[in-house]
Amino acid sequence: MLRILRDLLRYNPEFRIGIVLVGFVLILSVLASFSPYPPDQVYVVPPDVPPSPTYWFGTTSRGQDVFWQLTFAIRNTLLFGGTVALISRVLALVIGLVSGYKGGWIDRVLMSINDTFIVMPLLPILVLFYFVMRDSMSWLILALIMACLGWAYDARLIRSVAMSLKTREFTQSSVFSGMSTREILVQEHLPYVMPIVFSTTMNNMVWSIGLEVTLSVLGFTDINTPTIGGMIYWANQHTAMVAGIWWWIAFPTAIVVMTFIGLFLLAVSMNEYIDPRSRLSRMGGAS
Amino acid sequence: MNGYLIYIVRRLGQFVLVVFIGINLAYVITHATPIDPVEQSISAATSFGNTAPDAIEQMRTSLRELYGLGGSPVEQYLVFWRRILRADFGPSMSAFPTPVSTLIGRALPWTAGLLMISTIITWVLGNLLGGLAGYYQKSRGLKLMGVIAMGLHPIPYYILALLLLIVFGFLWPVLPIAGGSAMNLPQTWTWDFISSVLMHAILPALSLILIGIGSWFLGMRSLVSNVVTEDYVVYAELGGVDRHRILTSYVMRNALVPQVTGLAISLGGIFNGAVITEKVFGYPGIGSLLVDAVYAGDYGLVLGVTTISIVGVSIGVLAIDLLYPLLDPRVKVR
Amino acid sequence: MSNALLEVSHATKVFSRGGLLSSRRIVAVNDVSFRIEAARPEIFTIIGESGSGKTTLSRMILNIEQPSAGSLVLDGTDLSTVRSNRDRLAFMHKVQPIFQNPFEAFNPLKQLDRYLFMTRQRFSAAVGQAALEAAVDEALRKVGLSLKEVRHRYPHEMSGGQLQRVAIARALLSSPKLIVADEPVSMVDASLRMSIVNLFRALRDDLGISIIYVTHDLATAYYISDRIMIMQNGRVVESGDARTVLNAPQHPYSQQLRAAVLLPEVTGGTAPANSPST
Amino acid sequence: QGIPQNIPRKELLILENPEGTIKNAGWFNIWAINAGAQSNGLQQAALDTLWYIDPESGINGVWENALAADKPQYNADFTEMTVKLSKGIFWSDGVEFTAEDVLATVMLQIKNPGMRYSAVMASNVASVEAPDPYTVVFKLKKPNSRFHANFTVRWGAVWILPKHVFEKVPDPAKFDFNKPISLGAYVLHSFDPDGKWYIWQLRDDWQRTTLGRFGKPGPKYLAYVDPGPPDKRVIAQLNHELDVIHDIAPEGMFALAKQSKSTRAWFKGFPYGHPDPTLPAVIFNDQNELFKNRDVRWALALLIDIKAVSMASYRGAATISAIGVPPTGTHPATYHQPMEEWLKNFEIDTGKRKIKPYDPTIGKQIADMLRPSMGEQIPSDPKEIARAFGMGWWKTDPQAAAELLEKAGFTKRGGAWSTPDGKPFTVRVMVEGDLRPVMTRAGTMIVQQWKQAGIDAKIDVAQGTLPTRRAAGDFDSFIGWSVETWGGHQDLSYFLDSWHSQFVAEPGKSQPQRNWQRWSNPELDKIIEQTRSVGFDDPKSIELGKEYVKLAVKEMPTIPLMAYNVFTAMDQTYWTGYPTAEDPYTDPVPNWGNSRYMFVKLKPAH
Amino acid sequence: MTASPALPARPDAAAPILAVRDLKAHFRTNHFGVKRYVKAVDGISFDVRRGEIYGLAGESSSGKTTLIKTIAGAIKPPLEVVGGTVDFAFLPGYGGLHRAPPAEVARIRWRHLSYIMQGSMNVLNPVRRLRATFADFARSHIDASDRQFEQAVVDHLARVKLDASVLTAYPHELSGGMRQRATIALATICRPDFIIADEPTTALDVVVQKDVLGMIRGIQREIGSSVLFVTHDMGVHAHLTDRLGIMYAGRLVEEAATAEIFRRPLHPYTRHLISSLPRIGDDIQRKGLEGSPPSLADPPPGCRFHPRCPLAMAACSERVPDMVETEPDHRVACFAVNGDQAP
Ligand SMILES: Nc1ncnc2c1ncn2[C@@H]1O[C@H](COP(=O)(O)OP(=O)(O)OP(=O)(O)O)[C@@H](O)[C@H]1O
Ligand SMILES: Nc1ncnc2c1ncn2[C@@H]1O[C@H](COP(=O)(O)OP(=O)(O)OP(=O)(O)O)[C@@H](O)[C@H]1O
Ligand SMILES: [Mg+2]
Ligand SMILES: [Mg+2]
Repeated sequence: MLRILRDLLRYNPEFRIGIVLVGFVLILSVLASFSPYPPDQVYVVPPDVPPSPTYWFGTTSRGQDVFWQLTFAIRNTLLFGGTVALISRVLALVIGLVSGYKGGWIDRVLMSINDTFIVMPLLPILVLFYFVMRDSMSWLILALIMACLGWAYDARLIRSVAMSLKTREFTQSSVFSGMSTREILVQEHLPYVMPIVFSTTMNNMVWSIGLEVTLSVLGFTDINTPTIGGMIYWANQHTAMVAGIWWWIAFPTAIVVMTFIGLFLLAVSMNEYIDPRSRLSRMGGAS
Repeated sequence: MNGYLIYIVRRLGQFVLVVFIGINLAYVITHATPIDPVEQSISAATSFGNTAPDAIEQMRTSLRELYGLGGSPVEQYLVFWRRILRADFGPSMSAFPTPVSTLIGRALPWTAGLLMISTIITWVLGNLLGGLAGYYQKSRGLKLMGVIAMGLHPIPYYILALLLLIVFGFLWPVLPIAGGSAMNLPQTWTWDFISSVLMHAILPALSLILIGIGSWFLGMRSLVSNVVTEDYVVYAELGGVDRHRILTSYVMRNALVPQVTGLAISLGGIFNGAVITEKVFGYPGIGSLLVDAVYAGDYGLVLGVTTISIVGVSIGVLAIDLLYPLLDPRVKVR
Repeated sequence: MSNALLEVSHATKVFSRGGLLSSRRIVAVNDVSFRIEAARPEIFTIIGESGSGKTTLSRMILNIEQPSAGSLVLDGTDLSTVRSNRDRLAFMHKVQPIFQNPFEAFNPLKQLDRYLFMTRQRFSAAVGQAALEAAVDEALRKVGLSLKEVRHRYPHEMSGGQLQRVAIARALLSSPKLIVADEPVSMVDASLRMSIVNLFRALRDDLGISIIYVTHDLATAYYISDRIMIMQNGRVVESGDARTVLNAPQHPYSQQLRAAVLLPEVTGGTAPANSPST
Repeated sequence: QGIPQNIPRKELLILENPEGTIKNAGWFNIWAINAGAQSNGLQQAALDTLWYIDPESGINGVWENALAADKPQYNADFTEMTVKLSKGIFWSDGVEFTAEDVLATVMLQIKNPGMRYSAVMASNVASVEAPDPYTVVFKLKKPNSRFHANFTVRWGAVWILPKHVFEKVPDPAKFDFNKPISLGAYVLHSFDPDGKWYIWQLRDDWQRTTLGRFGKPGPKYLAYVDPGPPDKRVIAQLNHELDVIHDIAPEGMFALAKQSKSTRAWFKGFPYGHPDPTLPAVIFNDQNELFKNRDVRWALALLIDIKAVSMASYRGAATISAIGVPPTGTHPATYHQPMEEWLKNFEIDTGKRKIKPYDPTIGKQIADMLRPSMGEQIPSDPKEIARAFGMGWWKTDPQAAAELLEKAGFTKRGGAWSTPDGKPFTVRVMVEGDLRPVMTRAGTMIVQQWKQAGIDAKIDVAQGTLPTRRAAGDFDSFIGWSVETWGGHQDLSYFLDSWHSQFVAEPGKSQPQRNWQRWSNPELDKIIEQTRSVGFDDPKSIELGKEYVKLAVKEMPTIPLMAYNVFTAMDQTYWTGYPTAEDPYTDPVPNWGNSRYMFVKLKPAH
Repeated sequence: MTASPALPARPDAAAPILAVRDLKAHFRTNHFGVKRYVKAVDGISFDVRRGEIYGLAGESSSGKTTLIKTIAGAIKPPLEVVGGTVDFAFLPGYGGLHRAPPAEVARIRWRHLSYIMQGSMNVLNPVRRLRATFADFARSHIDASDRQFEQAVVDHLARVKLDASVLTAYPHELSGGMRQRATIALATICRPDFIIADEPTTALDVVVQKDVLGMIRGIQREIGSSVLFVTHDMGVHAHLTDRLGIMYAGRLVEEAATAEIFRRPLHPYTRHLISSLPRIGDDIQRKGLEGSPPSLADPPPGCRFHPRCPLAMAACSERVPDMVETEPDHRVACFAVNGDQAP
């Protein structure tokens, strides 16, 4: 394991940059625990101060320190996006692989369920959920709902790959090696869909975080919990963009962008690692 | 009977089932809204002037009747289906007595036009870039493109849209920043109108494209990275087949199959509209109609929009399933 | 009447090929019947034109493909009734395949040895890592490989012959009653080919394993088979005792086949012009 | 959309339509309920009714006889109202306006239940007659001294419809009235079928409208547009594509003030915004067990630091009010100033001691607090400070608040309050979210202050559900208003009448408008009943109003916070003569019916 | 004649069309915890003359495919050319496709040099009908109208006994043998100067195989192409190839005219190979080689065959025998045959 990590670090510049970016964001989110200010209190520092040695990322028009606010926000947002992605990935993988591999009526039933989820329009549902749940609509519940609504498309994608994997002869070899369906799906087909899982995971996170921001911009947000969307919501409420408080928006955006560029680079290098054909070839010209 | 015909029939059955369940779910969900359309209307009407409290009680009763909220839930449900089957969504409550279909009919062309074009451009560009990046994995330029696409991808849409707006509408004001066409220009098929519509669509479309490319890019890149190691690609390379050909007909063509599914679903999804785009750019469309309807508790309108979108997406999914054997000849229809 | 290990009766497989709506029917296997007795293990060779349905037939025997008509019964169980996981496992305990195309037979993302270990674990009461490794190594040695060479290797790191041999070793590991070998030695040199063919014979004689041997190599077929079946266009054109059939083929196609065999010797008549500079 | 094609910019005034995009754009029948828009210029440019009362000092005094030639004449017991109509007023299609139109307006509403004013008319009017073309006599079902208010524009009113159009319409509820026949000075020129803009054109015969008597309106064209989110409104005005912004966030206003030389707001400097005669407050659900006790309400009030609330909500640009009357229009002179002494001496009993909670210097404190950063803009004249920032408010007094809570049986354990029955003292503060950003900001600040005092306060963003929940009493407390006044007139019955306990709904049932706090009080009922029997302009109504104020201070059924300041930003690049604090001839806020008086005062800039 | 790395390429007609000199191609992997070094081709020299079919046979995994890939320029990491040169007459001066500029390589592909990969039934694009595949590979090299081109393809397919209808089929709809024939047709349609074929007929029945071989021979005769042909089927070699090279464990051990090899195999491995061939009607028991094939990761020192060689001598395990031309056109690398030429 360590060797693999070492080799990845040594031979894979993408991995290096990715680790640095993601590491930075993670450290930032860990820092939240050391914040000198409680995240939901306003007017704890002078408002509208541009980035300075005292306030690295400046302060908001609500008298909050952008840096510390951001530590909470990125932590919550990543947690949120991660939860959505994780749950919906599991659903998408299980349903996609099983449906594609098993075929027949299982496929039809699963795909009917799947299609039902695909066709349901998201925004009104989320908004209505919000209305019904009211202030008990925490980020976790929102994450669960989004996870339930966010797996279907990817399940279809995975199914389509699984369907063609099923026709590959090695699947038969595995069957005749006595592997159970679960083992075939997990050990034989999963690695094949892994790159897709990586990319859909990221897409899913971007999607869920984007939707969280969208809901925030529309005003459907738990304004007590700082998230990236929440920060943008408040910045928006204070017309930060035209009021010239750019740091209120620029830093959260930059951090989100950093996170995803980092994740992207990690995924690229991981894909290479998963496929031995490309993995083992890395060294060829290099040494 | 021909196997494919059996398949089509089965698939159509599934389509009908999904649409039926979907619309029912939408019905249940929209009726679960705690917003009372009558209360909403009263609040809107009375905020414009002073209305005596006793009069308001009267207003409540007559509105309830007017909006067809009388009758048992079962009756209401049956009325709903009877209407749907006649493709009639009834009157909107927040714009009573205008029919829901009129409201949707106004908004839909804008939405469809903008989203269809931008979705397709996004898809093409995203897949092209993703395909190139997956095929020429070592190319620095493409890596950079990838990072850019990925960097744009997670930018909160609202921020990007606003940024574009400030840049092209204020700092360097070359593009219109609001509306679907120039003010006071009759909506007729004149060149003036069409060019104005195009000009107005540039920024909204650009924002959608910039944000959207990343997702297709990412998907395509990973799909392609699976395909490039296949023997037929290696062989085509050794066979001196035109690089361009290899990229398109060998690599992309094989990787594209799942992406086409995605495109179909996205195209079906355009009936959902793009609320934030519509809000930021003041672009007419179905997204704001929908959100406003939700606010107003106008379930007639919400259901109208959702039904159309459910049918739209279902058709997208159906089409893709029926065409699948064409896209991937290996897949047998069962 | 004795028990049949495999009873194929009137097996037929129809494919449709072509466009979406207009499709052409292809009868890949047409009314094929034969049986292999349980009491008398044998090497049953299927030879035939390329595209004559040999692979399709093997796939039906392996229950990967369902027949469009006819039935296949293995050891008393109709294959169409094998559904539950337990049935399938029991079925695979009896029948093992060696696939035609070694490059496709293993997951390119996975190390080869896991198929071997897996097969052994699943189909025999495996006791301990050491015994497991010994068994795998033994099977590999039978086909001229060793665990050392195969361990932690990926399919793309192996030559075609090596892969074919790994596939054979894998099939051996489960000690089945029937091996369906679809051109198992097409990519192996003559010397090794003999070793493997001899191995088949040993399996038959010592372990009582029957082998359905699909091949184009008439010489090895002659060398080891008990019975032979010649297919053309999905139909059986001739079948019977291998030596009889091959020595004196009756059907025109069989005769054609027999005549087309290239002898591994340079005879005067067919000797190529040996002077390149002319 | 930019600026309209083919219309000279110099002749055009572009205003924000605060209703945004009108989904049912081609609907102009305002008498049908909610089918179309009204702030799209319809009620400012094309509609008219009998009277106007200005929220500020008025173009020609507060009271304006529009279609009526005179003030309403009531009989002694207020069961009959006679109206004399102006002569020489014409509809835009050349038909003369007469009493028949007023009759038609009333009768059509009564006949068609479900139309916007049908309930009001039906419940009040026994019959209506026109003895001659310029006289209308209303016979009322019961005495009502304020019946004319229905035909008096504060913001909107019962607008008069053209009889000659509507009499031909089979079902007036389904008639879109497109294109509208106008009674105002403008006619519809064109509009966007997608509801983004409306353009109105000055009538050639503008003299034959009620606006005619003030001279020719400046702008030949009016465009009411949907300018999009606040940031975009700012950009649009900086680009001189939006002359009047209805409202933006305070920060947007500051940005405009800083970046645009030509932008003008109500106040020349801080706090810029126009205080609407509405009074945002913390509105308790007084039927809720927890808030039935006035000591609890007072305790919560004393925990509020209004300076921080003013900062959080308006960045200090708020006009505070300690009493239940908005500090705007003529009200400070009528109520706030005369009552200051009483407030200073007002005492409450905390159970342990008596305190005087009123601090008259808070307005000044806010001004002082802002001066370092805002400098010159902050007035130093006490009068101006009072006008801009308000006068006094309740001193933050956690000690007294704790005593009051203890008096009410609450206990504090480990820094957290619990109710008399031992549960945590939880208060949800409902806000509307981004539909009313400033209220939301105030709410979060108040929650923070209550939390710091050991109360389990939570913000509850209701968004679109607010009207429904407000009506159903489905809240602990919310930030909103149940006090709205004429602004330019002392009469408080505009809101107060509906505070009568006869209208308070059972818990769980829908509450009729206004008395959201569901507060019933016999003393208040007495005041209201007395008000009903005195005339509209009767000075006695001021006395009754003061009684109400005192009662509301003692009982604290809602905690008044401040005026609803609207940051209307006016661009002087093309037009000058907007109403401002120096020349307060009307309310500049463009969705008010009154703002039509602005048109006649506007002059081209060059 | 000993293997000398520096044979000057002579520009006359008798010059070989392909000259391989001391070619060394190794698999080298050291990454992600995997460390591997396989000397799959380890010092091979030979010529292919104009108009000649050169056969390669040898033990499975002796490096034939690797050698062929190196020659055909299909070199991808971890395969690395460690040394030696590959000179085609039509691509002079670079010493191998892997060293030539891409444009040059593109120029010669299919027109001068075509390649049939091992596993040739898998090399067709699964979502492309064969007609399109033919167009992709050959259209640009054949100067004809579309109609003529199509006709040429159909005619050519007929030579491998494929019906014109396969043009409309997708690869998965064809049997392994049909795909293989299609690939062969694909590689030969442009009538290149040099055809490299790696076990192209494994999935063919003997009847078809005979036709296909006839076609290859025919094309080769018609245009004087040269062919490098790998197969394990000695019958094929006997009937098709002019000269034959035998490989064992990464090295060439014997090379001579095919007839000569069959008649008089010199190297012990070759001898064994020839004698182990079964024949129809012949019931003699035959045996495979004793012992296991050498691992190329860790090959035995000296002559790599010595652990299994019946003739092994002391020198065999110490030094590597050179290829020595024992007779004209017959080279062999064996101390037992050539005598120990050690100084
Ligand atoms: N999935 C399929 N769809 C359509 N046709 C098929 C399919 N699989 C096989 N066929 C057809 O069935 C026939 C028999 O094919 P099969 O693979 O069984 O031949 P085979 O005897 O194994 O040939 P070979 O010796 O070349 O491997 C062929 O004509 C082939 O084209
Ligand atoms: N990518 C790789 N990494 C490491 N070793 C490899 C790789 N590819 C092939 N080898 C090894 O190189 C050796 C030669 O393989 P090659 O494919 O050239 O054999 P071959 O002579 O073509 O055999 P066959 O006749 O079985 O096809 C084998 O031992 C094989 O395991
Ligand atoms: Mg086959
Ligand atoms: Mg090989």
